[in-house]
Amino acid sequence: MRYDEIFAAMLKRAKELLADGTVNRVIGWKRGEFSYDVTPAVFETPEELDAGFVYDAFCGANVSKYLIRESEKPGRILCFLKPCDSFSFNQLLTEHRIRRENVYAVGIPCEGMADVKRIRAAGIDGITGIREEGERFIVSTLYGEESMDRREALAERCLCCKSKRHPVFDELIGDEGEDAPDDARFAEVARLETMTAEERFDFWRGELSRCIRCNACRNVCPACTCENCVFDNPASGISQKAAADSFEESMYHIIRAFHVAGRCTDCGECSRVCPENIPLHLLNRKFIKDIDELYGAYRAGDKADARNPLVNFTEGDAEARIVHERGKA
Amino acid sequence: MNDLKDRVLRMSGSAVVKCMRCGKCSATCPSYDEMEYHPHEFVYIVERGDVEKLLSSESLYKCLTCFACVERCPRGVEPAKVVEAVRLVAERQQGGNRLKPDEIPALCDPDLPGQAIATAFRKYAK
Amino acid sequence: MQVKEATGFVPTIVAFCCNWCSYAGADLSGTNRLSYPANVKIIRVPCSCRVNPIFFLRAFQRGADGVILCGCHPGDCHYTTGNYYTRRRMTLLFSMLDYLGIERNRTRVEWVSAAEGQKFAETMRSFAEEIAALGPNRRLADLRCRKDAEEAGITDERGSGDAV
Amino acid sequence: MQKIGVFVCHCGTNIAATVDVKAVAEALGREPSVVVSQDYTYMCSESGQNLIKDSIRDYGLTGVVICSCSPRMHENTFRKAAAQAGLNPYMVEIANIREQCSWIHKDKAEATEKAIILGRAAIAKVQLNTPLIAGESSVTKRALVIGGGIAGIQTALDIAEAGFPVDIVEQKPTIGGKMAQLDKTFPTLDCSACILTPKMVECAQNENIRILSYSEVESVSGFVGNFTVKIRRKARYVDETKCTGCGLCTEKCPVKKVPNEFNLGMDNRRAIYIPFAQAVPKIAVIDADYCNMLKNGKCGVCSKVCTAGAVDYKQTDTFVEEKYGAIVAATGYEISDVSRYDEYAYSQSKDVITSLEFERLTNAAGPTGGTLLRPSDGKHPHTIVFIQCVGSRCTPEKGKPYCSKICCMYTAKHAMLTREKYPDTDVYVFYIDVRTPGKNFDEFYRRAVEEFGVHYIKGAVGKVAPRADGTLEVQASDLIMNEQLHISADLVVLAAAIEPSKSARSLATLLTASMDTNDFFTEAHPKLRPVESPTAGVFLSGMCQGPKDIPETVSQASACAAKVIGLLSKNKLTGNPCVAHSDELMCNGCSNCANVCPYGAITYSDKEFRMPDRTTKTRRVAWVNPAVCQGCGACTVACPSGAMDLSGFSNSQIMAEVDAICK
Repeated sequence: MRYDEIFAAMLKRAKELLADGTVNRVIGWKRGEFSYDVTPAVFETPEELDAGFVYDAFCGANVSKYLIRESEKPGRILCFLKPCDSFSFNQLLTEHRIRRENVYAVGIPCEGMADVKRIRAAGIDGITGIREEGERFIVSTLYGEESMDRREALAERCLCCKSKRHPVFDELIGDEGEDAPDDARFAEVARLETMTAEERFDFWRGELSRCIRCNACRNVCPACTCENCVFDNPASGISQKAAADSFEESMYHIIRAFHVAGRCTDCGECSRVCPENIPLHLLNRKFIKDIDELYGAYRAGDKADARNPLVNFTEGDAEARIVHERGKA
Repeated sequence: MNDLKDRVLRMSGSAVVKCMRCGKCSATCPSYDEMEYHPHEFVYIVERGDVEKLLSSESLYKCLTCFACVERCPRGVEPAKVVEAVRLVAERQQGGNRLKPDEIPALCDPDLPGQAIATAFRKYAK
Repeated sequence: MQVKEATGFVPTIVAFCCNWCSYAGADLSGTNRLSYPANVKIIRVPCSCRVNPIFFLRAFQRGADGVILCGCHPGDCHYTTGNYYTRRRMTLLFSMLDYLGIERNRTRVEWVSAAEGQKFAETMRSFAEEIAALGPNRRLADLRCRKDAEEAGITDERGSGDAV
Repeated sequence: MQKIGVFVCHCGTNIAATVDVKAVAEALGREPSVVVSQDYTYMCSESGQNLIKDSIRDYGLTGVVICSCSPRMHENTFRKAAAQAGLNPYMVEIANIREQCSWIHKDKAEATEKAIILGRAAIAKVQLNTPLIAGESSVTKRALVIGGGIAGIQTALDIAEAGFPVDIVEQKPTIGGKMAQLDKTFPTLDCSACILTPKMVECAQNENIRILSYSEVESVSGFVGNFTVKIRRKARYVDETKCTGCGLCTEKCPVKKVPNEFNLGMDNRRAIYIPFAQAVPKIAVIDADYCNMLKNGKCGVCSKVCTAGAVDYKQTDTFVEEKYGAIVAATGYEISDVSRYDEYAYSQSKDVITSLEFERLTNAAGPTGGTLLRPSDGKHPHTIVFIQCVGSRCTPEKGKPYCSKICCMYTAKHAMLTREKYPDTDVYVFYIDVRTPGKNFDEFYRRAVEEFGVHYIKGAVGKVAPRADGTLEVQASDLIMNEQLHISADLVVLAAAIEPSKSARSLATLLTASMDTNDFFTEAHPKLRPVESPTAGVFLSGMCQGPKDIPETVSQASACAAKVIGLLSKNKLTGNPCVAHSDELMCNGCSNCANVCPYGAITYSDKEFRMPDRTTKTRRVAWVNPAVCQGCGACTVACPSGAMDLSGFSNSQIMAEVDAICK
């Protein structure tokens, strides 16, 4: 389905479900300061929907995290979940973070979301909108329309999509997609693994030293939902407000990646929102890759009753020395 | 260690050390009386590393490869695969072919299915 | 018997030991007078699964050059399953540190039972030698926490010089 | 601000010879919060302890650091001393400067430096110690024994003898278990029923024992000392209080072709039945699957003939809820399915039987009245082949990886008894190994060979083929003769692997008791705590823990009872205060902690919280039951938010030690 077709179907269903009382609110996306600057928003009436609700290739934001708070409120909320959002949603259900009965989840198909950074990198500025035409995106700008190959504009995470299937939903718009995880998403991790330790250190120092500790990655992450984050808790012994030293930059990202290991659905939001363009998803994917290789394929959010590999074990698990022996031969 | 033993183990994929010496393989073997070395002996002799002893034995060609022993072995040792691996080692030696093409016409017998000869040739020659 | 390189570098090594097996194993190596380097300092924890990856990072931050975690052999955990979780957590943590380019040999997990005094001493000796050979931990240290940073010639590898 | 006292022990010369104890005391005396730092020859001596006690009183110490031998040696000694002086015992920390310092280092300067660092780490930790008070919980002085076989019976009797009430829950209509089905017992050959039934009767008569037969455990909550268990009492359709066990109904019931499970289906019983003559309780039960009255409302004969008016077709399952201090799992074993081994033709021929069936065939109360007859044609078998290790010692794909332990002995018994009673019978035993460790066991096996002429053949049976003439062709190998044998047998007896009761797995889940991959209950420690489950308050008796014979089962049952009695004798249980606790304000309710807890100590509930904006919010939060938690700390690391911490080994304490060492 095209974005505008999906949008029309969503709007219709949203109004119906509001009208028949199934839900009293809708979480979707609204336009921000700029057309590509789309943010999640809650709508309560058909009028509000008509006025603000949008859906296009810029609506990459994962709304599942917002449902933690929204599902605590009275009444039921309608959400539209792209396949990758529904993995996050399902993982949050597994962790009892969302009250399922207060959410009506509609799965929507997704053929990938545009990455404004890539569009800009292609020299397109003054973006005012996006639509599709076959395999191309038509980006409208203040200076007229520009056409771009779809694959040139898609976000990295969409180029190696983990699934087009919704592991959880109440109803679907369109047909259920195929569940064909693309192993290409580990290519970059694998490339880093083949580097020498020195090269990897230099690579990550170069990336992590740009961290300004804005906490955007943490705030957007659907796995980072702690009531009180360890980095904000003086009693944790690791609380920090700023990354004052190279150690703290590493520390923050290692701990954050470790905390979400086994729970991260690889939605890629961390890298999307990073103002410094640090490829944070490569940390999470490293854990996912290691878990898959060491403990068997596992996708957080795939099955609601699945046990996070970090709170699970088998008697025959690899010993930690596998890390030391790796690459020695 | 012992090269031949390693080869047999690698080719057969069998874990001969798992054998608990119950003899069920030999108990179940339909060719038992034809064989000089019986399935359990194959396993044991390979485990001891005496593969040469087996290479010259006619027993290699008495095994029907019926896999009854593989099916019955309670320890998953797969004796028939050991026999097969030893036989392959023997046949892969220079001049080790058990059945040569010019021997086939003499074997042709109207009552014998052609398939059997093809199979035998595949089994007894490189 | 500290491991000293020609440079006079004495690494700081933290060893987390579970109370039931490895700490007892360390006691046994003491009872048997099996020596290992004095720069290995042991911290007692109830079970290896008590050790949070944060403790590893904290030790490196504060100036440790090597951190080792010892627990009961898998299957022998006093709490039945603790060390199985430890094994997964530490494997993944070490892999991540390695991925970030931090010398993989600075971290180690060893299973040492209460009867393995000999193994404990040997493990600590080999680990201390390995760390001494690696030299000071620069990649995962907080320079503000290292009094000896200057004398040891450690500089922030970022090169930005903004460390206080 | 803490006031810390440091006490450095010389341990004679054990420490003082390598560590400059004066220098250590002096250096540590300069640490923040340290108000007194002393050294003494033997801190653990009476006078050494007095020194500590006096200092606690004189200086008003809030924390004590003792630099001495391993805490595994004297931590308790010093904690007690502190408590006597009015200091919370958990305000004491030990720096191990003997085993981990003076004994392993030779250079005095180096050892002294290390001792100071270890002392500093202990001081840093004790700064953050908080007084801990061991929680107390009451003990319900009643035990539950799940399973009424010989293991459960013995455990229950021993507990009852000690004066505590015990309930036995048995899923079958009678207690007695497998032992009631056995004919004779090795190696003494006394009659199984003769030694078991008096114990069954004793159970029934003991005032402290209540037998809940035909019942199952439905749910378990609570923890050691305070379990609440709901028990389902399955409908018997016979009023237990009225039935006299006269058995008239079981004679008059028109439904005659119900396979009799007590005789393993080798004969039939009625739809209303009493499992066997010595059943306890001796109360009839209606098999609802066969009863015409219950199936289609037509019959009612049993009700008419019952003079006691005990039959009640309207009975339904009822539930009993009871509190217990201890729970014993004694769920026993079953015979594994041998029909999966096609080669033995168990499902093709009636004359291929399991050893338990053989027991029934030789038992006077069995289907043949104790005469050994072939199930197929009722003729006397002249050649009998016993096959050992059927399904035992296999790869997991092929069967059970363990040795069933009892088969060697009972087969020797069967073979011996057969030869004794029917000397004209040829008896072959095919074995892989004969395993007879046990008092008088090997002697027994040798008698079977030497006195009774049983043919023991080292080798396995490859195939059992039923032949048209009714015999069974047994093809086997004789490994010593290096021959393949072909024996024409009349009866083949399979020593089937035993396996834990099918109900054990679900029970383990209810009890949060762990199991191994074979579904045997795991013991708290394989050597030192063999009759306890890792879950406090849950004990193990008999085969449910692993294969064992009757004498071993009874020993374990009594050992288990001793442990239960020890627990029930206490009025209060004092817990280990070094347990985990969750900060509700930080808890996400994600269940990660509960997933790693080996004791099931963590539960969740929805709690209301006042928010800063004066609204209330309901959140799912974890709660650690301090009586169940054993303090491993697995949860503290599994918790992403850091809500979970461990008293005595808190995050901040461990990090303070790290800092002190790395400084």
